[in-house]
Amino acid sequence: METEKNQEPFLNRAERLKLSKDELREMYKTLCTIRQFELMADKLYALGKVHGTMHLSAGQEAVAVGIRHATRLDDYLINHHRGHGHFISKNADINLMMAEFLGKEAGYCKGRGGSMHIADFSSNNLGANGIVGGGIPHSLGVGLALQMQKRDQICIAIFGDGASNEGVFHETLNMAGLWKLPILFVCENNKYGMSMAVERVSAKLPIAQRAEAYDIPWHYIDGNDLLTVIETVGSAADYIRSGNGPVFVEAQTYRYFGHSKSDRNLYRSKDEIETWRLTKDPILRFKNNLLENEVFKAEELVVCEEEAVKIIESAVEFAEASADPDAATVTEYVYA
Amino acid sequence: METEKNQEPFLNRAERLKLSKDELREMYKTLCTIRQFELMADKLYALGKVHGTMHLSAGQEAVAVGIRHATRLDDYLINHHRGHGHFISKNADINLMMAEFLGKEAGYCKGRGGSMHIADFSSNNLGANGIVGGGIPHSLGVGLALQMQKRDQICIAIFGDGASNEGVFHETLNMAGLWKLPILFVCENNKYGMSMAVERVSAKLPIAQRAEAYDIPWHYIDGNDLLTVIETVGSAADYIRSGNGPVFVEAQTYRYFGHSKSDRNLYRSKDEIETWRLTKDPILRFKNNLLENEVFKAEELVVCEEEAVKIIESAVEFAEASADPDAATVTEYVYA
Amino acid sequence: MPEITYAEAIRSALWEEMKRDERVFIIGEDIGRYGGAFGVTTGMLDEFGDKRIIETPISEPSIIGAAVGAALLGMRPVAEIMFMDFVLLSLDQIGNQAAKMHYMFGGKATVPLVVRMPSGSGTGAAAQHSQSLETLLMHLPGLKVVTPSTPYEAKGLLRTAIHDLNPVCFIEHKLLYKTKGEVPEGDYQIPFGVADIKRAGKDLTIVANGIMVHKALAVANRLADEGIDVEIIDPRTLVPLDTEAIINSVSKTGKLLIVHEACETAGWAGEIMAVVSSSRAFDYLDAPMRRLTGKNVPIPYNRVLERAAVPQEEDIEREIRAIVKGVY
Amino acid sequence: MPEITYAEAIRSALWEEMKRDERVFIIGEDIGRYGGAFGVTTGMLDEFGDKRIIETPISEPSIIGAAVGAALLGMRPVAEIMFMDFVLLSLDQIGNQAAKMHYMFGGKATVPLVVRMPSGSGTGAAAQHSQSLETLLMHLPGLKVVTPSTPYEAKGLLRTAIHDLNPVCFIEHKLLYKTKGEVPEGDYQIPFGVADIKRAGKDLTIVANGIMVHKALAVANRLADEGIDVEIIDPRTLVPLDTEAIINSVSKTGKLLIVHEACETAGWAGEIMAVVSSSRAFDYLDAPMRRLTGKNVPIPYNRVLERAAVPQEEDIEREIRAIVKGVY
Ligand SMILES: Cc1ncc(C[n+]2csc(CCOP(=O)(O)OP(=O)(O)O)c2C)c(N)n1
Ligand SMILES: Cc1ncc(C[n+]2csc(CCOP(=O)(O)OP(=O)(O)O)c2C)c(N)n1
Ligand SMILES: [Mg+2]
Ligand SMILES: [Mg+2]
Repeated sequence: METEKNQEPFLNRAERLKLSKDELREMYKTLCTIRQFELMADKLYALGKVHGTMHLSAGQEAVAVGIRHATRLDDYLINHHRGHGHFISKNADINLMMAEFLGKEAGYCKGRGGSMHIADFSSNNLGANGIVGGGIPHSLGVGLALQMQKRDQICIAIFGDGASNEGVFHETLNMAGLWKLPILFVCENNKYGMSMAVERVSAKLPIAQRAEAYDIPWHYIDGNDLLTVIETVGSAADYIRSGNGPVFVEAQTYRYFGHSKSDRNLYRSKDEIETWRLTKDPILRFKNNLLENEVFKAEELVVCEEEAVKIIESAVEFAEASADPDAATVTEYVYA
Repeated sequence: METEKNQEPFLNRAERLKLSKDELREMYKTLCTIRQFELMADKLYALGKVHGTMHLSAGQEAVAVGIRHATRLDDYLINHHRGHGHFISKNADINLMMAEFLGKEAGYCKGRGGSMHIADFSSNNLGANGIVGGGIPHSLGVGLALQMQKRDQICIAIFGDGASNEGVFHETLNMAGLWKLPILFVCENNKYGMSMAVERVSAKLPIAQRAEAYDIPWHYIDGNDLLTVIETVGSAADYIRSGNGPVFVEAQTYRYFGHSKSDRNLYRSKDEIETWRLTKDPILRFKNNLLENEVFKAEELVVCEEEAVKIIESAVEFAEASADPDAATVTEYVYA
Repeated sequence: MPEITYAEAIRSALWEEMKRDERVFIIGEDIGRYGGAFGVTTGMLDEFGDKRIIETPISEPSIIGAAVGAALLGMRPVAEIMFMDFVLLSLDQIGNQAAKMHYMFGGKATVPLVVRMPSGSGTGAAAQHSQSLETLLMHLPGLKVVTPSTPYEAKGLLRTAIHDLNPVCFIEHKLLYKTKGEVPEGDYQIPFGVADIKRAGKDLTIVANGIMVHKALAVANRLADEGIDVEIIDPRTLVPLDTEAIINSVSKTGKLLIVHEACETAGWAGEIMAVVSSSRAFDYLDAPMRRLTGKNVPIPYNRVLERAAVPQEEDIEREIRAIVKGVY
Repeated sequence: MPEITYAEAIRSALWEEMKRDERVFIIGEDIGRYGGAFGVTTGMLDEFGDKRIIETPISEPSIIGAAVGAALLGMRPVAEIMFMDFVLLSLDQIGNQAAKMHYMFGGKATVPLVVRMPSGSGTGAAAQHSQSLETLLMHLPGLKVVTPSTPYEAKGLLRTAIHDLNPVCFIEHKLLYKTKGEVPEGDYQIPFGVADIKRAGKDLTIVANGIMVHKALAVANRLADEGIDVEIIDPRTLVPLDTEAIINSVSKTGKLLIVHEACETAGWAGEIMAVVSSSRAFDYLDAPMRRLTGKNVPIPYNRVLERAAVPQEEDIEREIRAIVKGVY
């Protein structure tokens, strides 16, 4: 992994990446907000308030926050099923997210989509996808459109390690490499596709090396180290935006919760989960960096944490107070 | 390309590959038979005797003959739409092939399949496929079955350069590499997929380098040099048969006829075609090798050529004398 | 007879067939330690090992492609597509390859292949994890299409499917997995193309499949008290279809309602109507043939909408009353 | 009005729309110098350049995926699938993505996408290059399905398709490409959901699409001499379907024959019957509704078999006579 070599002191790095104190604080708060969203989602599910499935990203927050920070807010985002973090990072309205999660009319998709299909087209967030890999080829069209429309946004296509084994992955990388499209491919490797460890489904690792076959530059990075994500993605985004074609980033991370609601975690050990939680947690690591380097005092971070909790709590209040869609509207929105 | 380096004298090489005079003669005859089949197919088509499409392999004969010679007759073959040469090499009954080509009940598929679907299950020839890339994943099942049945055959999966851009190519290579299946992948690169030059559809060349992403050894060879094909495929087959997993061979070759019946050849120059015909023809090259090295006298080769012509002529006779299927049988064979 | 769940019935068919015939193997995603998304293959990895419980990368087209290749070599693959919705990814391999090979190769190839897939809504899994797409598969000649409604049928039909020499699409409704029913011990198969009369009646024929059989039954039993006597036909296999059973029933009742969860437009209810129309039963019809189906919508996430998207008992009841009264 | 071919009509719709709106572009295989497998896009590369005539690798799923992405960004992609059979490779992108996005995202996404695809048998291209799969697409809510039968319709409907904000499957019968017909100069569109009465008649209603419209017309014109007066309805768009036109016609003639090349089982003839059944037309039926369709077989290569696999004029004639006489 590229970052394991990176021993540069945190502060130097933050400075080199031109991260202001406000930005660092903001990022910490976003990390916490995502984590709180996922914890709350799990809790609501346990309380029987969620009808449907969900895929939680607790443990993977630094990838989302890092990408968001290293790209532009008006860049296009294509997401996969485990997308809460990326949406929150991209400034989604958390009330509307939570309302969607609870299937309410006030939600982003008017309760039609749920956790797996949250989208916010008004902010260039093209939505999550329930078909593993299903969104990957959409990036081609976004890239082509951006080229045809002569705009300087890029398209960020997020998908999991498991998705990289679908055929469209290959087809898309080939066309993206061939046509030098402005796409940042981010493979969020959380070690498992449902129950299948990456080693059990990939002929060769890291996944990112597959990009080589299409002449696409690639990086395999520690996705739990926020600054590494920012640095790699930032320079990749510059490279892409300058018209050089796609870049592939594989971010190594880990998911804490089960794959979805039905997961009994039989395919991994408690130990493994605990080790990641305790020694590699992306939020803890960032927090420690901030504290050890005296960027913030502990109390300042506590404020962020409390704000995150409040945001989520009030989102739940909003969502719970919202109405279910009217059954009579079930046939609306089939056609535009 | 690997062979361009190979300047070893023909005779040394033939000896090293343990090719007897009889074998060399046989191979020459097979090359000629394939060529004659394709010329006849074209002629029959021009005469209006063919209802349907066809994909001729004239120019690509050495790939088929080389593979066949370097593998076992009971190895499994999965073919693509341009398969006449491989079938003939694999000892198919040319009468039955021709009858199938003319849609007769006596044909290999009782006239139901035609050129694009010739198959001969009795000789482990699993048939051609009209879906580009459609047969590639079948190799996985053949490989798995061979492993489960503890047999030592291998599966030879043939496909074109264009097919390597379908999603199943990626999926299959990944699983084949992962599970170390006994599959020889042969990409018959004839420079075009229909009208699209390989450079216009592939992010990076040669195509064979894609195998690297799956830890599959690969070779990019001169597919118009028979001995090169035999040598590369022979050692690949040994490697595979010994349980080491798949190998990928890309054989560079060229097709003389249009892609199919509707092709006006607008995407390539007459010059290009002529250059290949005159300077790189696989049959001519082999013939010259045989003559220059005095393996055979010219008359001996003429005998082969005449035999080939006769085989094809009598196949046409057979096919033309055969009956069309009875319209009343149209609903047979839908279910086994 | 012991009562077991639909999921257990499927597992026991798989288990026994794998014990019986070493050519049978299972291939799919997360079918090992995870036991499949719905737990159907729980425990099978331990019993049969990873050479026969083959867990794949997420590559639906090639999972089926691999199964096709193995079938051509005489194996008896049972492939699992985790949700029926993903069959759209594999439809080239199912429809252009598996289904057509026997014909295209003049009867010389056989593709004994079972593809299991869970269908249906009701779990809040939304538009891409809730479809009932059996009609698509019915329309591709060469495929057989099975939609068991009970544990008994699930086991008996799956065994038949594994013994069949053709590609069989075996569609399991996900809300049925936990339902229980009696299943005989030991060897039995249920032939394809034989409908089951789930309830005999004389006033109206309902043809329903999968979960709709149960909904229709519940309604019919309630309406019996009012003297409305509904006959319920469960075709069990949609291809081959037991047309005689349907024709006989409609000839008797003179009224036909088809109930399926699949979307209405070009759904298989129309196929039943076409069968009846071109049969002697048409002359016995004393009311228009009707269908009650899933609405023409992607399945929505919200529970209220999701319920509204597919037929519920109250809808069936309303339809039956309307037909019997002749007021729509 | 000038006479042009069906292929030319399609090209001229594409050409004019690309001139009119720079958001329109074409994406597909071999559509440039080759002009597409059937020559439809001949000359367009020279006119519009390779930024708008985008030739792709052989990657059907991602061709549609790319079109979906571009549509989401406000472009107006027209994707070409070289043979309709290959749509089975793209069906996840068409059915699970394009078709469902508007709904799944609560009305906030639009996917204005046209997928052109040649269908049908008759060219000896065998099982994997000859299918008529419109029924599959009809069954996936969110898609519109168009099957033009003449150059006039091809052009007018394709323009409408490109203006539509939804994914539209535009199905061209390959035997029609060279047929000629009058096409007005200048701008015109044909609205979706409006059937065309290709022949007015009072004795029997035929609903047919694509090439079957022509076969039915030829037969109807012959039978007119014998005093059998057939009405021929060409729905033109199967989704949305002009149910009123069909219901009106059947209410008048009392007899219905549906003719399609698509396979029989679960083919869309059943949909027409269901529509008629649940309409006032049912009461006017004085004969059973009938269908004449492609047989349930993969299309065979041999010419004799290929002809036997799909309805021919003599079959249509026989069916009409049978229905009129009431002897089947
Ligand atoms: C086409 C398809 N196949 C299978 C599934 C079921 N499924 C949902 S998520 C998932 C695992 C995906 O793994 P990965 O891409 O690594 O993403 P992660 O869940 O780990 O974030 C699977 C198999 C699906 N939704 N779509
Ligand atoms: C899935 C699919 N897409 C497109 C086609 C149409 N088609 C037939 S052959 C061909 C070119 C294939 O190129 P390649 O794989 O290089 O084989 P070649 O024809 O050159 O031997 C195309 C596009 C097809 N038959 N199947
Ligand atoms: Mg993962
Ligand atoms: Mg080629």
